[in-house]
Amino acid sequence: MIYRETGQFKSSYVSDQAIFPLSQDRWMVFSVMGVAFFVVPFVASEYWLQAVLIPFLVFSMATIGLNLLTGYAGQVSLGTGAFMAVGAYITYKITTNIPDIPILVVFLLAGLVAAGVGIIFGLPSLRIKGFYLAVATLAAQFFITWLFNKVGWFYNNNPSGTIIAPPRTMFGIMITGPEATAETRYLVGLAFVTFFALLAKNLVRGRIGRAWMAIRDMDIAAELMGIRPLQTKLLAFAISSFYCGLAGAMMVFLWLGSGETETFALDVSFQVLFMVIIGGLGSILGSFLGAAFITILPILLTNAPPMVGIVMPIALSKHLEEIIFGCLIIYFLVVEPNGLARLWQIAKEKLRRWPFPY
Amino acid sequence: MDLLYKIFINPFVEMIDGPIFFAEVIISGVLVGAMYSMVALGFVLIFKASGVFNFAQGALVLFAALTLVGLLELGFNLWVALVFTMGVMVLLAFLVERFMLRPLVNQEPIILFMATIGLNFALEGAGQIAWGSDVKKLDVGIPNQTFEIGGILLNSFDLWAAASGAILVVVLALFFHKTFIGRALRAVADDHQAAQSVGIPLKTIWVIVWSVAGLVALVAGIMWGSKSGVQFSLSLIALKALPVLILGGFTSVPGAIVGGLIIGVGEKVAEIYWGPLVGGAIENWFAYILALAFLLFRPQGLFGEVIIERV
Amino acid sequence: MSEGSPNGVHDTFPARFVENVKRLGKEKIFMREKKFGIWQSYSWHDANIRISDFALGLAALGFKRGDRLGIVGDNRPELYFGMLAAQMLGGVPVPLYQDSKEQEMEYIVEHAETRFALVEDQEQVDKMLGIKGKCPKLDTVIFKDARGLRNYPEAFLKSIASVEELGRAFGKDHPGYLEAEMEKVQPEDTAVICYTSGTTGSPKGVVLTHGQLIFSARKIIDLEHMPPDTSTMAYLPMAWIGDFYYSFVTSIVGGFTVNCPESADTVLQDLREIGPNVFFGPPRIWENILTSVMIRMQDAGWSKRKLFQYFTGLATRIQKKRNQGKKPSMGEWIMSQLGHLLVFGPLLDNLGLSRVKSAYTGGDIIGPEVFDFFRSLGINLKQFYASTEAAILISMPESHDIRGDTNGPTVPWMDVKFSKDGEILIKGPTVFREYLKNPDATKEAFEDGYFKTGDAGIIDQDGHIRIFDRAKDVSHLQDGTMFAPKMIENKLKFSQYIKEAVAVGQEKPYVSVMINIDPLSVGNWSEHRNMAYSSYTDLSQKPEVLTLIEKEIRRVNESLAGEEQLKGTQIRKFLILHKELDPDDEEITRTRKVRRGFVSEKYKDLISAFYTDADHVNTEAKVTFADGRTTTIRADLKIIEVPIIG
Amino acid sequence: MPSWANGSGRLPEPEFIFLPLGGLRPMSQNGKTPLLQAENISLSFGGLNALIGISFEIHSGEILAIIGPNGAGKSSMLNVINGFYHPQVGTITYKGVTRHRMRPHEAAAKGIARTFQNIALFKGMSTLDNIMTGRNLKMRVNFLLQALHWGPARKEEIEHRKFVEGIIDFLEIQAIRGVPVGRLPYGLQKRVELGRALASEPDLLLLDEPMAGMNNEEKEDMCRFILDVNDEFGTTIALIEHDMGVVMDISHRVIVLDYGRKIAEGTPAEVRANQVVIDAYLGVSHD
Repeated sequence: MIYRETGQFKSSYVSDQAIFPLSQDRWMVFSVMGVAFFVVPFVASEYWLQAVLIPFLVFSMATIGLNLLTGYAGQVSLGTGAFMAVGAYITYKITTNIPDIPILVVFLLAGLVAAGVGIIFGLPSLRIKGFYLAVATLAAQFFITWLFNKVGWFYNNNPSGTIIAPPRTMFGIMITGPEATAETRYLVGLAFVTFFALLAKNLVRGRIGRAWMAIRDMDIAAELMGIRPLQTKLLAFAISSFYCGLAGAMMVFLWLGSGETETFALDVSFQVLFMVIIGGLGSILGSFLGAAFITILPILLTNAPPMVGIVMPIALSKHLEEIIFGCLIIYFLVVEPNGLARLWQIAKEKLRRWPFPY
Repeated sequence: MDLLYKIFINPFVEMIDGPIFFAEVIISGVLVGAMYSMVALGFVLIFKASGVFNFAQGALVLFAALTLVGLLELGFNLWVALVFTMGVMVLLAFLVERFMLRPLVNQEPIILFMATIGLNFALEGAGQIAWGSDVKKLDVGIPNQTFEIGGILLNSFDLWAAASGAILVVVLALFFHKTFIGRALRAVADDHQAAQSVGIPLKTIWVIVWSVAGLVALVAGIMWGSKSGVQFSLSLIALKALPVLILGGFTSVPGAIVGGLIIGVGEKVAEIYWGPLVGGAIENWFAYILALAFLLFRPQGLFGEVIIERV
Repeated sequence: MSEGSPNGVHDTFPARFVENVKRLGKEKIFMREKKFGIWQSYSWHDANIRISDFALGLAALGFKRGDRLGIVGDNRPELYFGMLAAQMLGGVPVPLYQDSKEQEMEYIVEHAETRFALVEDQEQVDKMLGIKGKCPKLDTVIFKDARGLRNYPEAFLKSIASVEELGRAFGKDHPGYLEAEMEKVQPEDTAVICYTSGTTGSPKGVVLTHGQLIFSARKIIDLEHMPPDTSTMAYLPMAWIGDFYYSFVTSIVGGFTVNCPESADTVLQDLREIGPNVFFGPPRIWENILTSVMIRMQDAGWSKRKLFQYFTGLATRIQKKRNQGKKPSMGEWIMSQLGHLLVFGPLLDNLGLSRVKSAYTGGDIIGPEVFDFFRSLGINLKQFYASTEAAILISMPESHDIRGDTNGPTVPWMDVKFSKDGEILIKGPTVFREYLKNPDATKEAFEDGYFKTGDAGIIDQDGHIRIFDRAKDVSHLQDGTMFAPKMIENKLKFSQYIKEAVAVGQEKPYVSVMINIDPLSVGNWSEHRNMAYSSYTDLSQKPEVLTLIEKEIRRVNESLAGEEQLKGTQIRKFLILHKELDPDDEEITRTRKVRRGFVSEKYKDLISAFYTDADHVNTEAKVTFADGRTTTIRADLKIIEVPIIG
Repeated sequence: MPSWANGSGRLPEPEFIFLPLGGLRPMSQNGKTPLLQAENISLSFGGLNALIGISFEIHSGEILAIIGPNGAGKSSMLNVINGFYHPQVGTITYKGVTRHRMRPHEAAAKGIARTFQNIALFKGMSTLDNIMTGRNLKMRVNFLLQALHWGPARKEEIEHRKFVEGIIDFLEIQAIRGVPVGRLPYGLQKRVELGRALASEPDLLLLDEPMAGMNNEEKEDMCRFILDVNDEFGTTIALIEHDMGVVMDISHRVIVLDYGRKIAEGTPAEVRANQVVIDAYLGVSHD
């Protein structure tokens, strides 16, 4: 109904291949971005920023990362938490040893290290597929968290064993550390996520994205067409881990302020995987939707009963939450296994065809 | 040099120096491995018959053990409680088939996998709400005495556990090969359509498989629970079973057994002889690295079939 | 005829084109074609380069003033360029239907003494090769698409590129040649020869001049206030005067942009992308759009269907009021605005018609119900009366006074009168000069200097022309009641289930009709009812389908009973034909007009059965496949009697 | 494609470029030089002999049909040629280089493309993207530039898009450009698959039952496309086909396999007249 697209014809490949070929989509995205950058920081409360929006951004980044690997390249990974840990610990290590490097550059460097680690743990993907690979990625999860726990070098041998975000400024603005305002951290995170989401979109709509999807959809045919399986998969692991590493750095330095290996436990890997599936495999938009859904759902579940006046023991409410969460996941998979992105796509398709059914 | 010595020479010297201790390590590894095998068996059963990678197997173990303990605490007789728990596991299988497998039939494996993670959450939550989340002692009367044979210390409980594991495997083997339902299950595992054309309703098969997996979980739950108490961490032994699966192959019952033993022994030996070098607690990941290294040489696992790809 | 030419430019297409090139140059687009996935544009400047090169190339190949260039293919810029190139040299384009069979092409190529042919692709080249032997004058065949032609040895086959290459060389050797040739072109020269599809006999070549066409187009652009940024869609067969006028003449006169779709399969999609602001289609096209709308809405969900039914009902009521000169009530007005927002706006957008400022239909009589439907959706649809021989307009309704059953007042430059049989006669500057090489037919076509249009009609009290039918088709029943089959057929064709209808009844006691069901629509209908069918023939004789059609016929009878002149011609009996009327079987023309004489001869056994007591009739009919093979279908057709109202 | 278009460089419109397909390869040695020689190829799986001592040649520019009853080893033969199976015995000489084994993606890089018996399209992608994937081999820009979608990356993408549009035009599938291939009817999927193979500008095109499961009209179209590909681009084609009519119509030479052995070779007419072939194949399974 909203989509009046008659007359939007493309006379160049550049405009035909644009990310948002329809002007309505373009406007919507621009307005959302406008609100996110220029309105939200001024109206959102500390609680909203700290408890909802910043974690949403952190998980969006991680979800995009895992979606590149699992949704686009078809390689299931349960090691997301570990790659995030690499990002966080390496950022800590670099910035505490060489405080002069601008903190955001450190983020990127840590992302690169995470990419390297991703390549190493992606190597088995040449020989093994599917769930064998998924389980193999658990090796990364357990080994890396163990490593950061055991080897004091990574946390500068401090007695608590935790890494704490030191105060760092860029352009005179405090970005990390206890002094950094939630608004600043939100804006930095938002800028990061926006930029890297765009890069991810560019990747998946070009040669590399097609190679990934080819491997995912029909790996034998892909190889017979000249796509090198190992290189393609390793690139997916590397880029995916880079995003996860960034997300891990953001998690400690923009959100929590401190972290330990438990912060990046297997639960985080599953959480991100949920976001990917609920959001929609193979969709960048879906990554955001999934991250939003899974970030907000527990908050709702925790806050809903008190709102209607029900007070429960914490343990009970925690277990109830687990049950509801688990059942919702199953229900959701039954209703729409292709995720929120698919739901949105269907809705959009209907709007574009309205009032016709096809 | 010193490090190399510590890695490559020292542990072996220790093994030879203390043969009895080494034997004890091996045996305790075997016994732990038997437990792993039992959990892995549940995975294999379900994967074989329905292609579902059941991440909730650990939660099934927890749920079964919690139910049993809970019933015992309510004062039921052990046997009544056992039968009742079995009933609960079968009921659960029905629910899973009706509300999860049936609507998700023909979906991608990863979707089903995700669904089992959801199931995992729900079961953990439900079990703990129903029966509480404290550590509970489970005593089903298995004797727990330490004795010595040829200088090697043994625990009767561990032997019981190993024995019940062995019995379970034998029973399952008989079930698979000698009964009609067992043959049907194997047919399904080989080819869904062919199985249906023989006239076996897939839905029934799934219920049976999940029930059997539930019962296997119950046995595993009893064993683990009796040994170290019934608590949330039971759920996590599923993670231990995963490397067993890669090693043994997802579809092989013998693979699950042998894989479990290898992992159990390897893990113990590594922890005791090499663990101290790196600060210990390597049990968490050692099994995975071992399985992974193994996979590089045999991608289909120990007992998996070689796949000839066709185009 | 050159009165009012602006800037002293001749009223010839080359002159107008060159003037546009100077005025609009690289800024404005002359032709746009969807090709390789995007819309590729030719500005007037770009087009001029290609056209000039091609014209010079033709000259190099010996194309002389007065020569004719046959043009066959889908709507492609290159083919339109070819038309202009020929005209620049004082030659005449002769467009042919691209789906014509070899014999049909042979006749026209031979008759028009075509020396050059510009064709689209291998398919057309093959036809040209097939007739080459029989048409000795045919000298050179130029193709657009080289695909599959690499191994064709014939020296007279040339690619457009090679002709352009020749042209560039020729242009270097003969500077000023093209300009000189263009100077010689006069408004009185022939601009095009359009072969009328001929509802009877062999096609006749209508000779139209530059001056006539440009005069008419300029008038109509003024009259209709078409802005210079008008963009149109070239999707009709190039051989039809309608496309020539809509895509070529008005574009060059008005400086409009013409858009060519990517392929026949993508026309609808391309239409939506472009969103033309002027759209023209013969009644057949509007009927097709209506059918597709109805089919799709039938498949829509319950709520959408109800919404659609409610708002179309409302819109039709309002349209009826408007037709009677009344205004809708405030409530109706508000609801109709809502309807446009919720249903009609998006619906038109999906059809690609939401930007249409004015839409036209002509070339045949449109069913008033079809017409009203589109008007009520909010499309400014106008029905005009036109004729190839009149180049082309005879009457055009004014914006404030549009009705579905009339064609508006006569255009100012045309003088209209009626023969004693009620046939419309016209005289005016745009009436054609002659049928090519056919003095007998030409002579026969005129009476006292007036052209006999062959249409029967009246001018009503408001001065609007109203057409009943082809004059020769208007006749009387046994009891003397006037019988205009077309009126009845158009009412029938409003039904989405009826694709084609042939009404008979001349000198008979009552009217009977033979129906072609719409296979898509009825097929869809029967699928909804889980009815299996094997073929068109099978489907057409299902009792359920017969009942469905009977209902439609009762509705038509009701409508006929409501009109004084027509109520005596209600339908008494009908049958559903076992095969679709097909241009390959010569039952309808390629513009899909029923060839009444041929049909009544071919199906005379069926027609006579109508006037017996029989309730069924055995028949057989010849069917021609697209590849020329034929077969015979036998069928037992049921004859259904329908009650008459009043 | 339309070769005349290449010469008309006078149009200034940057987007209006006709595709470079039809950079025609020399055809003079049609049917003479071997593009590929298979010598004494034997392949077995476990105990099963799929191919036994097969030798044959594929000549530059020809259309070669491989026929035989089900299980005769036809698909295995194609799989050996493009490196998916590695024969236990025998060598393959392609473009003058003799090899025993190579990886499939190497074969693709050297100009061997193929289609599959059971369509192997990338189901999650549109027609356009599927065919674009066929261009991946020719794309060079690194992933950093691609991520930024900048300069060379964008240019490269568009350049290849143009090429692919040429193929879409050639195969007359404009109307389904944006449709996910999973939704297409079978015949069109086969056509898209051919397009994907053509996108890599192969020197040798292997078609595994290109017309299986098609109706007559679709078969006619497919035949025309195969002939046109061979004719326009000089692409050498080896195809497996069951429809004898089609084989006889479009192939220059025919090889007959039966139980993993080559039992005959020759022109369609020769093969048709061959008694061994009639006994083994034509008489048994065909009409």
